[in-house]
Amino acid sequence: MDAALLQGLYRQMLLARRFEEAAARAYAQGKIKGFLHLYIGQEAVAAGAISAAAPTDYIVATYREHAHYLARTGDARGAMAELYGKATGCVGGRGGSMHLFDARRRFLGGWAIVGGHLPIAAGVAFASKYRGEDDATLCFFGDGTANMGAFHEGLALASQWKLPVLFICENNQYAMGTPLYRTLAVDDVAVRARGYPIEAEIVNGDDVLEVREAVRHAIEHMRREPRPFFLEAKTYRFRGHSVADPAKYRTREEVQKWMERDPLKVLAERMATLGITTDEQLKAVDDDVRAEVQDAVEFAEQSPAPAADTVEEHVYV
Amino acid sequence: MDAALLQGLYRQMLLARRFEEAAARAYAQGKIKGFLHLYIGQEAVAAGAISAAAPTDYIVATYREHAHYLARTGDARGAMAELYGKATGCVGGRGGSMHLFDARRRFLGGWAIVGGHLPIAAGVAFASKYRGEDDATLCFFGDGTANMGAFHEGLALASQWKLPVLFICENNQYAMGTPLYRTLAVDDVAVRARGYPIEAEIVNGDDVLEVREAVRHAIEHMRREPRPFFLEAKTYRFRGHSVADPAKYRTREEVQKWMERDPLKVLAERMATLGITTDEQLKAVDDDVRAEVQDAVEFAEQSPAPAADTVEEHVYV
Amino acid sequence: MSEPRVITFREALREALAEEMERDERTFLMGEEVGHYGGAYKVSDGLLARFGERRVIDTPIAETGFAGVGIGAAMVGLRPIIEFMTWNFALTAFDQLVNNAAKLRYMSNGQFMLPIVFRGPSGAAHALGAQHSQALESLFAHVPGLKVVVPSTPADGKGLLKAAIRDDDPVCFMESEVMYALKGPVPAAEHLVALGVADVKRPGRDLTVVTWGKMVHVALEAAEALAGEGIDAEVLDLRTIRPLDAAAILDSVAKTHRCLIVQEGWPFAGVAAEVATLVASEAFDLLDAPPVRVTSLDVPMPYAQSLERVVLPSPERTIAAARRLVGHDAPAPRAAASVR
Amino acid sequence: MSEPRVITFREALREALAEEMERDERTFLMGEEVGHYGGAYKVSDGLLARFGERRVIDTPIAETGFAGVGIGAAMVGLRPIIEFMTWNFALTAFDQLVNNAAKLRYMSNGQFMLPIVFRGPSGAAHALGAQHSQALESLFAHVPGLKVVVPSTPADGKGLLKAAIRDDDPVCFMESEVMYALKGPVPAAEHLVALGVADVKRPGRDLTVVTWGKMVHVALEAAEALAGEGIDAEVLDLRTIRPLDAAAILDSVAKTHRCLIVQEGWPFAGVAAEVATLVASEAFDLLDAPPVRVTSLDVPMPYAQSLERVVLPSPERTIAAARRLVGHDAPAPRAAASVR
Ligand SMILES: Cc1ncc(C[n+]2csc(CCOP(=O)(O)OP(=O)(O)O)c2C)c(N)n1
Ligand SMILES: Cc1ncc(C[n+]2csc(CCOP(=O)(O)OP(=O)(O)O)c2C)c(N)n1
Ligand SMILES: [Mg+2]
Ligand SMILES: [Mg+2]
Repeated sequence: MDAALLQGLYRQMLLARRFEEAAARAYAQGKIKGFLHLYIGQEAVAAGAISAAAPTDYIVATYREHAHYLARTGDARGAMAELYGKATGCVGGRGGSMHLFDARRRFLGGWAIVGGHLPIAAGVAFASKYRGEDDATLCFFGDGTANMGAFHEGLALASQWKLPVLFICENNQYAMGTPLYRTLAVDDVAVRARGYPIEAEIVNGDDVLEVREAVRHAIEHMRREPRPFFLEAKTYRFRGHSVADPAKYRTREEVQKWMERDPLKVLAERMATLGITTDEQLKAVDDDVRAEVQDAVEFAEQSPAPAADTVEEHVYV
Repeated sequence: MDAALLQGLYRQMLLARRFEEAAARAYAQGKIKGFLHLYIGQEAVAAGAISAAAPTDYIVATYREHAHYLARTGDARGAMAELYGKATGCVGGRGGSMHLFDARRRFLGGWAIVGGHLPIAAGVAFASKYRGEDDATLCFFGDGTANMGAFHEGLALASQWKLPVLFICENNQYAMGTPLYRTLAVDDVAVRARGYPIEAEIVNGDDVLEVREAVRHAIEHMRREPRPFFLEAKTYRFRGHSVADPAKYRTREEVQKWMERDPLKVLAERMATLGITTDEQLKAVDDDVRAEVQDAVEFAEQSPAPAADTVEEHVYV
Repeated sequence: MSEPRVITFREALREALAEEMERDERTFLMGEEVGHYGGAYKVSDGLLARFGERRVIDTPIAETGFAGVGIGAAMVGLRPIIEFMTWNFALTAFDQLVNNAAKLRYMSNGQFMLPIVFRGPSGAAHALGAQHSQALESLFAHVPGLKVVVPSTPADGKGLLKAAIRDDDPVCFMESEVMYALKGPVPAAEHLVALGVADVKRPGRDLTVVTWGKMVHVALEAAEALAGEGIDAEVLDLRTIRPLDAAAILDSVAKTHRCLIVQEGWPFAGVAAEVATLVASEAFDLLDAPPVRVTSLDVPMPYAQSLERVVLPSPERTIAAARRLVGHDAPAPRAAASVR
Repeated sequence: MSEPRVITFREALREALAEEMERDERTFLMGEEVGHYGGAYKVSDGLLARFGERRVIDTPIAETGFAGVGIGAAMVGLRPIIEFMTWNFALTAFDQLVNNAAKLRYMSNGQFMLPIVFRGPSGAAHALGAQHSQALESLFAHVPGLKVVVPSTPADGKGLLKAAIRDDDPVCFMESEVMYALKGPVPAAEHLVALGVADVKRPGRDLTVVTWGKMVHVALEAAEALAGEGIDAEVLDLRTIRPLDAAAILDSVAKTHRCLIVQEGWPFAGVAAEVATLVASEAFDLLDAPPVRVTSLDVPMPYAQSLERVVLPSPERTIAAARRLVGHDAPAPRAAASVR
């Protein structure tokens, strides 16, 4: 077991956690506006999956994409400044929390209409295949997305055309206030994939290594022979749907139960058992990550807002 | 085996066949305009299914719905006059071939955007359940519809809410010029239904009794306990997608092979073997049906076109 | 009994829903989070407890699906109220509204009525970005067969929603996130506001400001400021976009001879252009100046407040346009997009 | 070499597709029946044989799916041409065009270009009924981020389609079933028509008829008849709806002082209203009469020819409106719907 790998994943997940905790504070202070969807509790999915991909593989995500953006770009400053709506944000303050992009690093959003980005991800994979390139496309979405027509059409075309896209369903058990069982008559979203048919696997989304392994294996296949895969990662969001949501629809017991599976806790314990970390080291990583986040916050706070006279730029080329 | 039943089904199918042959002639003479989608070769599906339903069960169909309309309403005059675009048509000439309706007889269209009517049919079933009525809704659509988002959402909601709707996929092997294998990566459309999950059955769509039996069985269940069913009827259209389509995409051999399964031929032979019909009797039925169709044609030809000054009526109540 | 109480826009809409569901058992509410959660914006809070799961139905995320279910249910005599969490998401069900709901009555030769209301918030809130900030009434109002209602006050919200629910045609009812907490007097007794009837929210002599929905408040604020300068603006609230109360617009313009239209949405081929065209063609000889539009800039909505602020119509832009219009000294303003 | 041959609109579009696919390997054609069947209306006939299945791709019936696939492919540098069998069906993909394609460039702060063309026939053919006869350019033109092109001749069809394919923004390219067989001269040599530039199809002094697409031919026929009565109409073909060539419209109206707009689609908040508003606000003092619209009646399209005929704008209705406009004796015509 590669110590550096585990330590890297731990740091990645912790960065996402601390970044969002800071964002939540800034939101409470009215410094961040609009919708803010936190990924806290789900960090193992983005970290594990994106760590298994090459930097040249494409990432397509939802409005709950801070961790994915950080995992791919490492750009805490650009992300925080974007949440602050500053000109130095990764999309100049035009996108906001739900619409992060980094074309150069192949991070393709940041989409906020449920399901709409699945066909788009299939299209990115289509382009790779069209060009004879072996890049894979990772498409993240939630459990609540499984009933959207765009989900169906995206999977159907990916299957029909054997497109190298990995659909990663982040099953955090809820779509806003709606528990999955109230909107899905089957137990696993993965069951749906089989009807296309797309090879599907279910993993413990709170185990970063299990996620990473499954994604590595899928990408390996996709590179050899283009075709879609479907991964369902069972996880849980510790916070509300967005910071505005008190999440009263869940019992304290339920949340407690899942918090015992906190992916950071799980990984820290594993690293301890493996003897590749100590409390001091974990503390050091935390200090380091907090410093990085603090730097991003200061950068965001000191950055200028986009100038009003640029408002009509970038509607068209 | 009930002789009257078979004879009735035979007459029903033959009426649809002769009706459409007459419509095709009228189209060739420029008396019918627009799109004309013939059902010739598929008659056993509509006849078998609708004969198994009560007159109070709802029918929702596509633009290829002449046979369904006739099976439910028996109104050859209203249908032919509608194809002619006459004021005496079943929808006053406003709808045309693709949009036949008869509210009183619970024939709810006649829809021409692929997939769009599946959620509508689910909604009709929703209303029955809401009112505590045990009527079933039969929803007909083609194989090419299986990749539409509306198909997915219609099935998902019907399953989630246990709505008494019977989805009947008329798998005639083609969507316009596209053979099913080029758009469906699984062998049977029915496979898709299982992902919702909806109980699905596959029948020989050219055997009117097999269709009838499957629908009877499904409706029986639905009345006892509301829930959706899915039926895939394998059949074939002998003509082009619409009368404008030469259907060059199919080999003569393929068409020949299927024509041996002509549902009318199959049923006539069965009736003969059962000794419940003779060539003379079949001839007599044909004469009778031709007369009915001829009457409808004359009715249509002699009917007036809708008056121009009514054009703004019925946009709103 | 019937003296008005002051309640919020949200409460007024909830009363309309409750009263109509009480009144007609065929009416039900369906949408994402409308039940157990009480509505993403709490409009339907408490209705599940009151009416039960049969009539307050939480849906999966499947707008095409549940919009279609509503249409089917309405075809056979129910009176569905379909909530879109926001109208932005209704674009995934656009086919159901435009190709099916708007067409059914006509293509069935009047055999079917389609008593269905599609409702939810439309337009910008604060910093919700390009996909969540669209004012979409112009798209739906373009389509014959649909009716479009955009209320501006709690009282109108209640009265118009009740009228929409009782209407036998499909109605697109567009609310506003930022107005849900707005307070105003609402009659406690039965209160209905007929569709298709505009309302003078502020009488005036010097110019007519035609507007609707959230923009009514922008117009009223501008009118107050203009009054200080001796410019007396009449604020005409359309309330219903389709059918349009053309007579009310023309009557007002016949009095003021000047017409300013304030619309939240994009300028190109919007409702404001329809109103401007109506005025220009029907009241041409009565106009002392060309009709002027104040609308959002012709851009997707940016997230940053520094940008969003300049995109949306403001009292300032409205005041500036009104001054030009009344003065009619400055050159006639260029297309709406550049009216700042 | 470059002297024009007379070919059909269909052939002209096919040439544009073939030339651009020849020229740029990143360009591909995707849609229902575009390959093996040669296109539902045979526009792409022969392209599969020429370019192979890699670049001429038959799709399942899944407009949201393949429109989205096109958007994704364009995001990473391909230049897709997505055919909608007709634009009526594009309404099932409306979310992809309006919420995604139109927004991407802006919300990514210009990081992405979206060089994609969505094309197919729009508008009424003959007796296709309410769901298959819609002229939808006004819906798409309302949305910033999209470009909208509606050609009227084989030469423009070729030149505009080539320009649209080379354009780096999403373009909605709207053809017409009834024009595919229309013949006209088309340069054999490289032929490009810039987006955003209107074209005077017939010069005239007495009034300006602003129109586009199929209606250009209605306007030209009307103009011929009017010439017989001594009314000299200028027919201005917009060609591109968005961006709109406002200068060309205003220049023509500055000359004629009268503006008639002929639009196939529904009147309410359509492109015709935008043009009328532009003229009324920018050329108010130059107008001798209010701008007038001739559009389809405000109804879903009926199937019966006896009704369809009165719904669509005709040379007769155009002539009648032009006479009233020039005479300006009769009362200014009421809203477009009632201009018969
Ligand atoms: C088409 C559409 N409908 C509704 C919404 C509002 N909405 C935003 S997120 C969300 C819940 C999505 O749940 P899920 O897919 O499980 O993702 P999660 O938020 O749990 O990560 C909803 C209903 C939307 N953005 N798009
Ligand atoms: C959304 C949509 N896309 C495309 C079309 C054009 N179209 C009409 S019928 C048809 C083929 C449908 O095939 P299938 O579902 O198998 O039914 P069939 O015609 O074989 O009975 C197509 C593509 C349409 N009407 N609606
Ligand atoms: Mg979820
Ligand atoms: Mg078929």
